[in-house]
Amino acid sequence: MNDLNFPILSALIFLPVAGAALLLLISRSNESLIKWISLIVSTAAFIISIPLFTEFNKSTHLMQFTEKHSWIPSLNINYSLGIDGISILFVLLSTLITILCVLISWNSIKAKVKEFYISILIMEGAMLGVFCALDFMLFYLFWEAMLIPMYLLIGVWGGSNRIYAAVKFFLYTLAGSVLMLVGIIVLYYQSGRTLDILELTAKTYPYPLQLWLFWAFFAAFAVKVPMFPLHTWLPDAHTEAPTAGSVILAAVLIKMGAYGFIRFSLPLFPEASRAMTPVMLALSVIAIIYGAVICLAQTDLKRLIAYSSVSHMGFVTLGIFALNLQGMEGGILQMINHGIVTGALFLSVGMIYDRTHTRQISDYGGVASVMPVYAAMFMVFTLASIGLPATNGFIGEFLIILGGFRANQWAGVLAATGVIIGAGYMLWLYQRVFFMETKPKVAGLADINLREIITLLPMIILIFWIGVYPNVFLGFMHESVKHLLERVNSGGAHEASIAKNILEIIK
Amino acid sequence: MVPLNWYLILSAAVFMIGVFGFLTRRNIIIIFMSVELMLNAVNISLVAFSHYLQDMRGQILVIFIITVAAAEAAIGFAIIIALFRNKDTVHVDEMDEMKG
Amino acid sequence: MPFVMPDLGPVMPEIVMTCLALLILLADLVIKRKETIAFLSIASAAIVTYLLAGSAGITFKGMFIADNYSLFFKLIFMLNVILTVLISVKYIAIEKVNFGEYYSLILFSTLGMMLMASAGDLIVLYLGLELMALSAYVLAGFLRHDIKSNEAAIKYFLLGSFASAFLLYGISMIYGLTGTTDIYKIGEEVNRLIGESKISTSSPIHPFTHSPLLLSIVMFAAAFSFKIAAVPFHMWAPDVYEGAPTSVTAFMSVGPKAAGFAVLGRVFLTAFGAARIEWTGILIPIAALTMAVGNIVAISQTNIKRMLAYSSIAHAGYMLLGIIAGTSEGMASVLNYMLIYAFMNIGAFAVVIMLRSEGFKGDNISDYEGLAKTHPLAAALMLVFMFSLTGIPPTAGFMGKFYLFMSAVSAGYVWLAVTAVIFSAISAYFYLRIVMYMYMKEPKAEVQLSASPGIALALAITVIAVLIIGVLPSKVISVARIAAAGF
Amino acid sequence: MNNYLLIPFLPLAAFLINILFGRKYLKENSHWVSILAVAGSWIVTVITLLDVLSGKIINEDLYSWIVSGEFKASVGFLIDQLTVVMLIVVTTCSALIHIYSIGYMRGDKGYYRFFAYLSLFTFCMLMLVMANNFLQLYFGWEGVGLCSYFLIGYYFDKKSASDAGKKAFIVNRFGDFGFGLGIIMIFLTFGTAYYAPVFSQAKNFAAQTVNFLGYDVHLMTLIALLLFCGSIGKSAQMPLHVWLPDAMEGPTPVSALIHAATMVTAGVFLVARCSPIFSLSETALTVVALTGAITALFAATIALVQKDIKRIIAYSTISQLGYMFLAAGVGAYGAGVFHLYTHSFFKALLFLCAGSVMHAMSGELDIQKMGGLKKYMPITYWTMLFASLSIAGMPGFAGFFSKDEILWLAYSGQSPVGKFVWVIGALVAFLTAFYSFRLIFLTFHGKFRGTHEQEHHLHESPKTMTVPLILLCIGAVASGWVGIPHLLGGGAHFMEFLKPVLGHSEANATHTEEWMVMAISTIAGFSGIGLAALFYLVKTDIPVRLAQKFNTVYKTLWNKYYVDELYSFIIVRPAIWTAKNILIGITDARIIEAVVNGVPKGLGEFSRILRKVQTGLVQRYAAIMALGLLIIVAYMLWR
Repeated sequence: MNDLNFPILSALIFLPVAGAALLLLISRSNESLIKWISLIVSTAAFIISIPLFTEFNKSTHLMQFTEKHSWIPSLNINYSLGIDGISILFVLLSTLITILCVLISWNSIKAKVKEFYISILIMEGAMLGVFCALDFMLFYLFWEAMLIPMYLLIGVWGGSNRIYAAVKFFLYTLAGSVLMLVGIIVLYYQSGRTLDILELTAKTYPYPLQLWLFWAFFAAFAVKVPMFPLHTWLPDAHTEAPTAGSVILAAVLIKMGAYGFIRFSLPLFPEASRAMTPVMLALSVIAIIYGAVICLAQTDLKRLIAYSSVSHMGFVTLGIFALNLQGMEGGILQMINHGIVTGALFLSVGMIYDRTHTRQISDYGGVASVMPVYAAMFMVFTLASIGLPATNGFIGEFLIILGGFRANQWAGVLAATGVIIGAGYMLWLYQRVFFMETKPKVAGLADINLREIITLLPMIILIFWIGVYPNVFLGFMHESVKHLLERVNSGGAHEASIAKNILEIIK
Repeated sequence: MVPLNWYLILSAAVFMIGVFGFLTRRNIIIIFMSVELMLNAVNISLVAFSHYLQDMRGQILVIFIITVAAAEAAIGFAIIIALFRNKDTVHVDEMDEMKG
Repeated sequence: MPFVMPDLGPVMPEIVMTCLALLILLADLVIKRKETIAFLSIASAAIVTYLLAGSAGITFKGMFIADNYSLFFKLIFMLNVILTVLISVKYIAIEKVNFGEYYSLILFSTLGMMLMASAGDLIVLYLGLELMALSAYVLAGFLRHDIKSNEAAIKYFLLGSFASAFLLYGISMIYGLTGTTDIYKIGEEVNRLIGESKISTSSPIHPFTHSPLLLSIVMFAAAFSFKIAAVPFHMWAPDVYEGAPTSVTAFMSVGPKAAGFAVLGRVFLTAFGAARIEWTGILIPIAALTMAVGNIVAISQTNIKRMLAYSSIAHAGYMLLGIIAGTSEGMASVLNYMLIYAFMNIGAFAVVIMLRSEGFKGDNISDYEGLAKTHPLAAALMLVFMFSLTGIPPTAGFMGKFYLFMSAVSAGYVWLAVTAVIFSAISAYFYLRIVMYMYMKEPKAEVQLSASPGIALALAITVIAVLIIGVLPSKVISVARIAAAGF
Repeated sequence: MNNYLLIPFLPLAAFLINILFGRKYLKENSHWVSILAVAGSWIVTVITLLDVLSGKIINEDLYSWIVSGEFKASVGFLIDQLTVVMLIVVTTCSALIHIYSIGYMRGDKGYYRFFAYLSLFTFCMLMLVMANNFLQLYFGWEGVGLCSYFLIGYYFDKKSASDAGKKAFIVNRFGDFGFGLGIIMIFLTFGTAYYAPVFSQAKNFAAQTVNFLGYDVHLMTLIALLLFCGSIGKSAQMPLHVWLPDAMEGPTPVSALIHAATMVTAGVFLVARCSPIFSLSETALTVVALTGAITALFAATIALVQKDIKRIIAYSTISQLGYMFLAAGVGAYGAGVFHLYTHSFFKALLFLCAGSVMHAMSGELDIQKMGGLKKYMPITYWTMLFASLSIAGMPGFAGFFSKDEILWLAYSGQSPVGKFVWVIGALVAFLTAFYSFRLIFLTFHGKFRGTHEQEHHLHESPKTMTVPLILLCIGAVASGWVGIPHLLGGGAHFMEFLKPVLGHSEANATHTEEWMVMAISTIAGFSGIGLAALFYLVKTDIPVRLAQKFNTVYKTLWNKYYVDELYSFIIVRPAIWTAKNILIGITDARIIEAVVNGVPKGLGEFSRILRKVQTGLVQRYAAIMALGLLIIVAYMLWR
């Protein structure tokens, strides 16, 4: 079903890749042309993605804007794209974030400019591919392909400890994903040689197999999220990456893990998911509290935000594995929220880092006196991060806690404590950076310029838009989430219910 | 008639002597001779099989083996000479330029 | 018995190859420009490739089989020749061994490989193998004045002969057991022998009643493992790869390995097809060990040729998965991977060769520091090859591995596939280190690249192939499936 | 046209205009925007009051806010008697304090920011009181908390101010934690978060128990107590009262508006609003009553010895809030709201007077350095005196009626702890009178104890400040007259007005007793004032001697019972310690990272060991090959 008569998703995925190819041909000395092309390409991709938002049919759970072409016919692997209410928001988020990443890097990336923008654009293509793919092979292709540009982004343009962080990021995530690869292959044979996600998710698999595969997929997704014991790559990667890298990581990349749980783990292995819910809830709650408490002792700005991501993503996985409507919708919305808010926080930190070249919180103080506009914007992000009502963070966290509480009271209650600690570390951070006496390193800094304001403005608009009128966004997901939950909560019992119906008819 | 097994045992024994020689001698030329010994052990068994099976293939193979062994010797000595020119030794245990 | 002229059609490429190789040897006496010789050898390969197309058939009473399977391998060999010659032209000049024999030796070695791929009889197999090996020994020691090259040649030579002796011992055993050297007839015999003694197909045969068969299987496994550099018969590979001229290393890392897999597939799946349970019992531990040793030891290497040697050992381990699967699907995945491996590995060696310039060895990993700054294009190419060797999409290496693991899983070897993916994740550690040196470190010394049109062409071919197969593998996979359809 | 929408959205518009254009364009004129907006709100409020008086109750949704499955929350408005009382309090105080701020804040570099925040606060507070569902209530609740955070930390370059703001927010979060769970429990119980269905159905669940975290608890008690957690935080009751005294770091108009008149009373409003739920749980009511009573006493005792003028008033606020909860806890919601209403006037007035004093004293806060200010600032003196008389419960003043109502209903009501809290209430009335007049006497009477320079500067505040003082003073004196009890010949109109929402608590005692209760509280007030006069006007050495004699008591009171220190010791420091030493130091670094870094490290180490096998010796290689072969053969033979 594609009402647009135009392969919009393919265009979306390959436009940035084509842009990257175009950049290859441009002389590396012509930096401003490279930047402008990247900006134009990323903006064009965003514009192309707007019809998705406007033309999307909210009344169905079916995949929309689908495209299907034979890819590897001998293995029955297809080039198949489509989005539903779960993925559409991520597509839009990715296209938006990329523009901001191009903008934020305008002056701060000085070396290997060409390679940088090529990496960013390829990254965008791969991210969009992950969210649009309807064939497991295609999904995996994009999923892994993302590692290359990200590895380079961290390792080439990152901070002082960048190499360690880059290698750690790469190996951690690769080690997780390769197990999923075997899982995918096993699934391929179990399902009678297909990798079409829709077909795969319509079949039932024996429970022991579900369990094995659940954990194989867990390895890939949990590392990406990252869930509790697998989170240690994240602080290093986020901290060392250049601003654009941190933003992409925080805003989109780590969402893919949670997206994977929703798109694959739950519908493919409904029984295993249900059985593993206690474990997943426990890990989520640990992540929430653990990440939040650890933030209290951070001395590095980016590291603190990175650990806060662990906590916030704990909310997301909690919502997902609450396995009820509020939790799931809250989880999905919170992924978007976290993308916006943490992305914005990293963007903001990048802006001040460009001025002071320090990430140590103790070097800051009194920034609000010298940079009032910046301080105000950062305050909005801080508030969204701690989930103040009327910001997007509240909607997500409230629905998640509601859903989590329904699923398991302890999970809901403990998760709610994360909100308290969250306010603690974020406000403390804000105080140390923006309030109190102006520190020498900060004195005389220029307030953010128009380019930077434009970079942050979309985030502020989104924060309040989602916060005040979230139904626009929640509306996208109702049908898809409902359908998914039917699958998860009835999976396995499905045959039984059919048999029961037949019996009733006979009677 | 000598039973087949005797040939085979002889063949195996000669082969093992060849292997043992290969593993223990220092001089490359002697090591190479050990290889020849191993090849000849195979030849013995091939000829024995050929005779036992009343089939020509075994003997054909033996001829080929002998031929190839000759070629191998030519190339082997060429390499040994090249090495000797550079290193002034034919002792195999002195060749550990590359390891690890 | 009247002499019947055998059908020479199927064997025509090999005959032409022989003639051309000899011709080039002669031409070397009159032509002084070695580039011309190089061009001639590429032309020969092209001619042979052209002839390959119409050469299907079985001749010499089944001793020579030109089927799709051998055809696929021969295409890999031709590709190997062309790419090797392209990257050699400037390199052997720099190494001051610019002799015409170099090219004819490559062609002779390739001829041996072709014979191996087409061998329908163990005698042909042995002859092909020796022809390939003897030429390769010489090539490995081609840098006559370089002690490392001498050492490489002597090690390769001694261990190669040692392994050949085992092969021969195995041949003699199976000959004695079955009374034939024809691979397909051996297969029938073995099937009959095992069928007589076996209750069910899945239970292993009794070891003592079939000791000659088992012994020959073991011997074959050892000899072929030597050729493909599988643990524990891999010990020669690192030293020889390091010592041999880099172009020859590139050649050896693909050609003999491919030929080894060609005969391994043919012999094990045909001749010992009935004894699958027996030889999988040998090959599974070998495969696991090969992946382990190759990937783990590669981590601590400082010489890039040596690292690539261990990497090539590891790749042999992955490819064994396809053989172990024992299905035509498995064979197809091996063929597919072999082709992909040829592209990515020679591509990597092409970059390595470029770093070798007058008075600069350029084979230490630390020489790659900051390459992205001084030579961004070369670094980018190396990046593609490294990611492909790691198996990261969208490069061909990923598709190859994916297909391999798929075949292993389909044959039920899930745990082997899991082992393989874990080791392939570990392999990222050392491949990425090259990328890291190139992109994330500052250049220490000015590195001169010795680029030439030949290398440029070779790199273009390999990188395009790696990327195209990475994105659109469909064609290659279906061709590989056709080639492996006989198993 | 829904006029009432203007009430909250005018201040919101003012906020947006000020925050966007204030810094560059409006600057010193920022107050006009805010004042016009709040004045507009006040006018609409008065119109709405008339509507409500004529019986028109509004309850409608503006739009649906969050919809997820069966969960639905809207932005919607409920305007009934309770709301309108709160509206009057909020808009009136807000308007007067806005005007006062023109003079008080003049010349401050963040002038626009201050008014922007005040407007935002007014908006949030109005959204809070006008909500028709719990989620919007929560929105307003958090919103006012945020504004409180902004305004407490208004002088953000001062560490103490930013500390105080942060503390206020975080301590409130602890309360909101319970409040949020309460809302979730309400939704899970009733399937909706709207007031109307929840309150009408609450009775159906009166006897239900529910499993909460493994314990079977009475459902209504659980919900009521969870909601009350929020009240405790917002209204600074024990044990979450610690933020309010520190909140005095904010500018004084803020203390008056947020931390006296409006925001802190939101907790009382919540309990009153949820009275249908609270009434179903005797346990919850008892907890509310005791919390209120204990807090009232506790804060009053601390206020006895403090020296900081604003802190004394802050503790007095906590104490008075305790009074309101005491009232709610004995079921006298109406009395509680009545006290809320009168308190907002006299307490705002007290703060504004304190601000006026500080203005004159160039920011001095220590009442021991004041004295004799009466002659310099007569308006401030007289208004503050009236406010103090009101808070001390002197007959005729507003405070008298509301306080008396509370004590009477506590004494006569059904509550099992009624008599007990009545005794405390009476005691607190005495203490209140004492510390209020201690403040008056030390500040305005006697000789000036400050520096010479300060004395030179002493002056009465400008008109923009004194006019609101006078207006508030009228409220402080007369606002109680709408609720004169029947006993004194009044009509108790206030309680009658709120009856439809809050119900009515029956007094089951005689008129004699009512007279007696009234007499006792009046006597308590008088004696408090008398004692203060004795201590601080006549025999000024007594307080010092007492402090020396009961040093421990004095120290404990002076240090506010060491609650701050206790929290720092049991919550803040352990959390940071755990983060540093256990989470970062052990779990992350020694366990997870040890594995993560250990695996590659181990592999590298293993790699170096394995390399040694590759000796470079051909015969070793051959031996390994042969050995491998042997092992394979052995394996084949004996597998």
